[in-house]
Amino acid sequence: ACGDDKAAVPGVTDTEIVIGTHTPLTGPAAAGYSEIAPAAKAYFDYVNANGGVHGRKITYKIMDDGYNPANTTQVVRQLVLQDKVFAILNGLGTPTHTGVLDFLNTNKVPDLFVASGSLSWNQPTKYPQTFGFNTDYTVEGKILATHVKTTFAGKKVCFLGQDDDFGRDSLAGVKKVLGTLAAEQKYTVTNANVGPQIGAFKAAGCEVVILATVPGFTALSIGTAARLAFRPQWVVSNVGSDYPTVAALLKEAAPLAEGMIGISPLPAATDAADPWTALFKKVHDQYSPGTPFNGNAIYGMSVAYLFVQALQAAGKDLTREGLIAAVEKGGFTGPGYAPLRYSRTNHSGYGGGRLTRVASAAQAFFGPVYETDPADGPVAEYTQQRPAPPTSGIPG
Amino acid sequence: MVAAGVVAFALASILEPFRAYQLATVCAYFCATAGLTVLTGLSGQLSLGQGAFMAIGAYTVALSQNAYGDAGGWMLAASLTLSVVVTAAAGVVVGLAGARLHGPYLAGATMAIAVAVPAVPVIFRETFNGEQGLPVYAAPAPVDVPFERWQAWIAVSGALIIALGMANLLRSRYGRELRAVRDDEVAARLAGIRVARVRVQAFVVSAAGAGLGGGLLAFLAQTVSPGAFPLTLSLFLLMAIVVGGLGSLAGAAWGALLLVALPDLAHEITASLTLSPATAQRLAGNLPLAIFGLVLIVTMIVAPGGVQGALGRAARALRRRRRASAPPS
Amino acid sequence: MDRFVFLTVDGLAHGAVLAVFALALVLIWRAARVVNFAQGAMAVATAYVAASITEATGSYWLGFVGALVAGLALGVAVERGVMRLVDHRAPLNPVIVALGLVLLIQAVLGMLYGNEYRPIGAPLSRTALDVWGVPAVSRFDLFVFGTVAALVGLLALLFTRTGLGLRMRAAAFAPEVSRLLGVNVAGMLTVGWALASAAGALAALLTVPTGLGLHPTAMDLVFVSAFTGAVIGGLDSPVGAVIGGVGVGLLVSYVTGYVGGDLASLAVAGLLVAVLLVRPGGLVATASARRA
Amino acid sequence: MGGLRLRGVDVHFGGLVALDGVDLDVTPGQVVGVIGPNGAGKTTLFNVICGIQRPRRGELTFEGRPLPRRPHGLTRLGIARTLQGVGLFAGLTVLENVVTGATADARAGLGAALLGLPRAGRDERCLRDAARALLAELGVDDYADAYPTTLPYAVGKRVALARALAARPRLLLLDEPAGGLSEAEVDELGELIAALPARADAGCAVLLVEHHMDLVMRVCDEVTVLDFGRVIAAGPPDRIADDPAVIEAYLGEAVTT
Amino acid sequence: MSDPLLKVEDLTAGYGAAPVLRDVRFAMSDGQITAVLGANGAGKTTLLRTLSGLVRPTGGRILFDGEPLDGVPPHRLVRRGLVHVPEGRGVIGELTVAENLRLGGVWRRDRAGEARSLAEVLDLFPEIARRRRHAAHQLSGGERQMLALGRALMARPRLLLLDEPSLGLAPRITAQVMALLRQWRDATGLAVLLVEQNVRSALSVADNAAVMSLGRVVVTAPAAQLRDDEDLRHTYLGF
Ligand SMILES: Nc1ncnc2c1ncn2[C@@H]1O[C@H](COP(=O)(O)OP(=O)(O)OP(=O)(O)O)[C@@H](O)[C@H]1O
Ligand SMILES: Nc1ncnc2c1ncn2[C@@H]1O[C@H](COP(=O)(O)OP(=O)(O)OP(=O)(O)O)[C@@H](O)[C@H]1O
Ligand SMILES: [Mg+2]
Ligand SMILES: [Mg+2]
Repeated sequence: ACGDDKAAVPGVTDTEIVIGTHTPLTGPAAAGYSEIAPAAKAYFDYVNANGGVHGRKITYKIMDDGYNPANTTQVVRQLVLQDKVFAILNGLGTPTHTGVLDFLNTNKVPDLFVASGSLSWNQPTKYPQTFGFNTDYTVEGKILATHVKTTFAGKKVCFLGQDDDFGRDSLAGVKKVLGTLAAEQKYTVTNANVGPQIGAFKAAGCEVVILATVPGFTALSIGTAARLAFRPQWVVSNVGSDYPTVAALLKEAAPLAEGMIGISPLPAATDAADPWTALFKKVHDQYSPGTPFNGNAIYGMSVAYLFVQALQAAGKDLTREGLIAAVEKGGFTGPGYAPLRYSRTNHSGYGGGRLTRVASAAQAFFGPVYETDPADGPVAEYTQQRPAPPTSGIPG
Repeated sequence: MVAAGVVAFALASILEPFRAYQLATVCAYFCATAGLTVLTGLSGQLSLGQGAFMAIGAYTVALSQNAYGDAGGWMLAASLTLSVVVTAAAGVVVGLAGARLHGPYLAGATMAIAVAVPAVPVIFRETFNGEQGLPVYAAPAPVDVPFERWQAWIAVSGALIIALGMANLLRSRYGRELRAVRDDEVAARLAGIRVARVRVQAFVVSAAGAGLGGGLLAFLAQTVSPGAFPLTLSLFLLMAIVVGGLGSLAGAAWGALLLVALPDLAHEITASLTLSPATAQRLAGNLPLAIFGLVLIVTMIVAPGGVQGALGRAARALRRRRRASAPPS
Repeated sequence: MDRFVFLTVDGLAHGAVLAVFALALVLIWRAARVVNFAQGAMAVATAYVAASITEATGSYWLGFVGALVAGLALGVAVERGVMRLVDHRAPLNPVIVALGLVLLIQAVLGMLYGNEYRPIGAPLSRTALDVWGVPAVSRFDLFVFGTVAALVGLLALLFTRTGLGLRMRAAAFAPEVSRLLGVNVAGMLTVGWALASAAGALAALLTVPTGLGLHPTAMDLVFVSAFTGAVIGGLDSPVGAVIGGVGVGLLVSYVTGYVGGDLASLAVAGLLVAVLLVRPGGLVATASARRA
Repeated sequence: MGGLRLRGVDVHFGGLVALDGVDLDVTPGQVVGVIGPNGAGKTTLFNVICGIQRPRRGELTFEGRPLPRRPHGLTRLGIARTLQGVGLFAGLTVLENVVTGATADARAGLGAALLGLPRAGRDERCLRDAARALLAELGVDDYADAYPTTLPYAVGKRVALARALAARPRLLLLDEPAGGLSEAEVDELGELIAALPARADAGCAVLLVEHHMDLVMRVCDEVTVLDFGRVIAAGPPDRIADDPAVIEAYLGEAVTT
Repeated sequence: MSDPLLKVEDLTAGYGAAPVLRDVRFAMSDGQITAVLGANGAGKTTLLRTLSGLVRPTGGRILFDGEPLDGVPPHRLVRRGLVHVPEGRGVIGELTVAENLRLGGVWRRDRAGEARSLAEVLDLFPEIARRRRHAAHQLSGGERQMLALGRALMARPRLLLLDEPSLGLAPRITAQVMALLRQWRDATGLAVLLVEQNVRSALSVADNAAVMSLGRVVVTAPAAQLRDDEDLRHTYLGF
């Protein structure tokens, strides 16, 4: 009977674990994001080459959904019903993944480490199979705002956010700390002109501008402001604060991003001295040569690393329930500065991050790691140190 | 058509769940392409806004199901009917505005609508929950089958109703009047046809089809969000009816089938290639799109009448050959 | 008041770019009676050519010229290699082929250059100069305005004063009769596509620096707005294209500035429908045809 | 008061006066011809009657009732018209073309059509039978299932006539029905038109615009001559043919019929 | 005797499988007006369309000025002086009257000659001259016919192919057009191939006539003979 049970677990055999993801490989949203899943796949290839997890190789099926929720519902059903994947890992995007939450949970498919900072993933009673990964946008907002409050006390603070849950959650976090702002603006991704918004900031005399933007709009905002001879202090949420990406978009105007403050829970791709970055770079160069090594690659590999940790923790007799239980047991540490908060009652991912600042064309972390909750809890320093990566590069 | 219906039901009953789900999706798209066939294929009004009507249908079903879905199993039918009614009403409005427009002007107007409609849920966030969209409540299947099979049955039924209605319509005087208006507006007027009314009616019928299609999609995906109804959806529906074969229901069916099967096939082809990681990353996603685009172009060049036109031609050729080889009677 | 001036100038600058693209659509409409849905994708392809040349040579203007030449060449290639093979008696077939081209071109660009945004420089400073004390118009904006004016002038000259323009229009309206009048219809179509494609390339060169950067889909939204503008103005009229394009630019700027960006697309749709309700052939419509 | 009655009809296109105070009567049972040089306003006159062109001024009645302001009301009022040229629907078969002419008679609504109710089917069959009979009457029933583009020109013209007659009009407007027909065919057409007022249970008056003088002379009871939008002569055909003003403006010296 | 201007040898052509023209044979020389007569559907229009290159012949030869016209596209034929005014006038409604006229000589290199032609045409058709600035679709049926003729004359043709020019023209104008053709012929040596249903007026102006039936030229004769010989007329023209 025991053998039968094992055979009944979808996507799992003695030698293989099949998992899948949905992500935009095409269309405007593919910029940057399309690199994440292949990076994770490269890490799995590395693990597979070193014997896999409990003797099982990981097969990672990447499905393009073009960031269209209708496609997401199709490809995820294909993965679950047709390809019989064991779990969905790191499905990307809030509107896209929201559409498959119910489906995955009614079918009891583990839905791990969703690639978005929405608060929706943390609903353990309603969606027991779903776990987040990113620091949620509200937490980020609170941390950034706290920094602004202490460092730029008395200055006029303004906010530009994307016109969706990203911008809204972030703004909520900011306002929890700062109260009313001098100006609030939003943009839609379908209109690549932020002139009116930035013009309003200038008119309002803003001195600090907090951005909840994707990288393209970070660069656009900074560029537009410069055109209007408007030079505020930029403070940018994680999604849009990767300096290499923003600098590449600004090109000659990259110096405009000097002094930009950002936040991240994960090490930087440019930080060659970081042992985790070094590990991931090694894996990347071997298994994904010719593709860029950047923040997205680090992100993808961190997700993959965490997934391997979870598999290890779930033990040799791998079941979906076992995996969920292992994740809920928590206690994972890895490349991230901030704590992962998985528990029975908390399915959110990273609980904080570390601030970055651009100086002399390089982005560097500064100050302590902060953590907080999306509610009214205080923003506190998180003092626990990251472990060094295992020498094998594989958790175990 | 009865045969097609029987085959569809049989398929829905024997296919594996995912294939059944795909069949259901084809049926949902068919409702929209059949409607568009009436509007663009028969009355000659080029609409780039069919996706917007699908969105309206889908949101109607979502709101109705979430509010009253647990009242009973019959509620689904009521919600779907409501989606038809609501989109038909929207069709009246758009039709009245578009009745005097021709060619690219109508295309432009409907395109603007297709772009604007998905913005509505974002503006009225309280009701529609912004771009995250709404879940769609669906009561469990009343019989013990995989839920996808149940969904397929419902979708096939919906498609059959649309197919029957449209076939009746095409055979009726409305079908004739639509074509007359398309061919020569002045002559149609002089023959006593109320051209404006006929054009509005075409919009209504077409919108109703799209509404049911959208409603079914909402029921299938169990979620609705504005991102699922982009302008490209409307463009794809237009491609479907032309590549399927403009002006016939069979063409609409082929088109709906292609919309689901072609991306799947293109993906399979790409997945079957073994590539270096760097090339794989470049081709991933892009290659299926390229294949899709190429298929469209080539089909239009070698089969200007679309799939249905090519099949008709092949059938005629076959019959001629058979007749030629048969002994004279 | 400052705000109004600022939004007006901002809207004008963006509207002018839309106008250039709308002009390209008008050009192809007048020359071939098709709305070229592939115009955006074709224009992006030429912009990639410009970026590659500029990267290789370091000269912006070489890339600029290269893109225009590539635009001409791509127009010829698309007309000769694809559109000519399409049965134009079914008016939707060219539309579908154009949509197929969009997918194909974007996919190929994605394969060649990746799906990342790449910045593309502007030839002139985009830093705003003061207008009535409000920093608004940049040198680049002035360059765009100048280009629009020149393009409108050239198109008007082409279509109203030259034999070539007359032959192009005749070939588009009545190919068979035109052949009987000594017009090389196939040649006219090629010329029309080439010119329109080059105008599209120009539009891309002016648009991309103001947006998120170069991306296979970078012109999709520009296409939608420019097509809307061209329809508002009347597809047959270069002047209409400018009015429509600038009108859309202004409206989006005002709505975004005063109400909120989320309402912009609704406002544009509203404007379009309102205009067409009153003038079904656009603002600058030609007299409606006698039909009996 | 029966028939068509126009009084003082004016039509202007910008500065161009297309019709200028035109009076015209068509009494039931009559064939009335309208002739005049090219651009005299004959087709415009038809357009005014049909509601395609709004007159600037003028009184227009049919059987005592004002003419409709929109063309689609025309057949209901009992007036049908053929277009200059052929003007058939290219995407409809000959039979369907003719059935379309009887649109005003169709009763079944959109709902009935969608549901395929018997009512709609009966309606259709009835109309088709009538159309077939008409085609037979005009001697072109062999072409019932053909598409218009494949028809010989003369057949096309007959089909167009059949489509107009399908509305069972009491007044038929014919715009250059003989254009492009050979002499023999014109003769046949003449017989057909002359017989229209006396058609069994569907007789109708005819208003005929034609440049074919033989035909006009043969079939018309009355002829009105337009020049530059004005009526320059009206009366029985033989008197018109001798009118010096008509010869000067229209017939020319070269033609002697 | 010099080469004939147009020589047609065993010409076969059609639209699909079945040929519409079968072994058509005839010739005409400069300054000649030849009427082509025949019942509806006899193939007259198809003959003109084949001569002007719109329809590809499937057999036989066409010699214009001694040179074969194999596969020469229509727009080049115009430059050689072979101008076809199609059935149904072919006026481009979306263009103005003036533009339509200009289009007739748009390929010409001599601007002065073009201007002269224009003046002549406007002189000939005052109805058209009055309406130069209007869109051509506003014209009445007959006005369009005049415009089409005038436009053809702008090309300084040597051989004019006219398909039913009298269609829709008032009798006086028809007579005028026929007289005009003679006048132009006399002045410029223009040759005309005239397809007509209006047999009487065609025969009144033509030098020769060819009668077509079922895709063949069944008889060619001097126009006067057809006009006067009752038997001949009865056999081939049915009156
Ligand atoms: N819609 C219009 N716009 C401008 N002018 C017009 C319009 N309709 C007709 N006209 C002009 O009005 C005059 C009368 O035209 P109409 O078509 O009635 O002439 P007609 O008598 O039918 O001539 P024909 O015998 O040549 O057909 C013409 O000069 C024509 O150009
Ligand atoms: N485009 C076409 N495709 C197929 N058949 C055609 C086409 N045009 C003409 N035909 C056929 O060719 C034959 C000859 O037609 P054509 O037009 O040459 O005759 P015609 O002598 O000019 O007649 P009419 O006096 O009516 O103008 C007819 O039987 C006609 O049906
Ligand atoms: Mg007329
Ligand atoms: Mg003919």
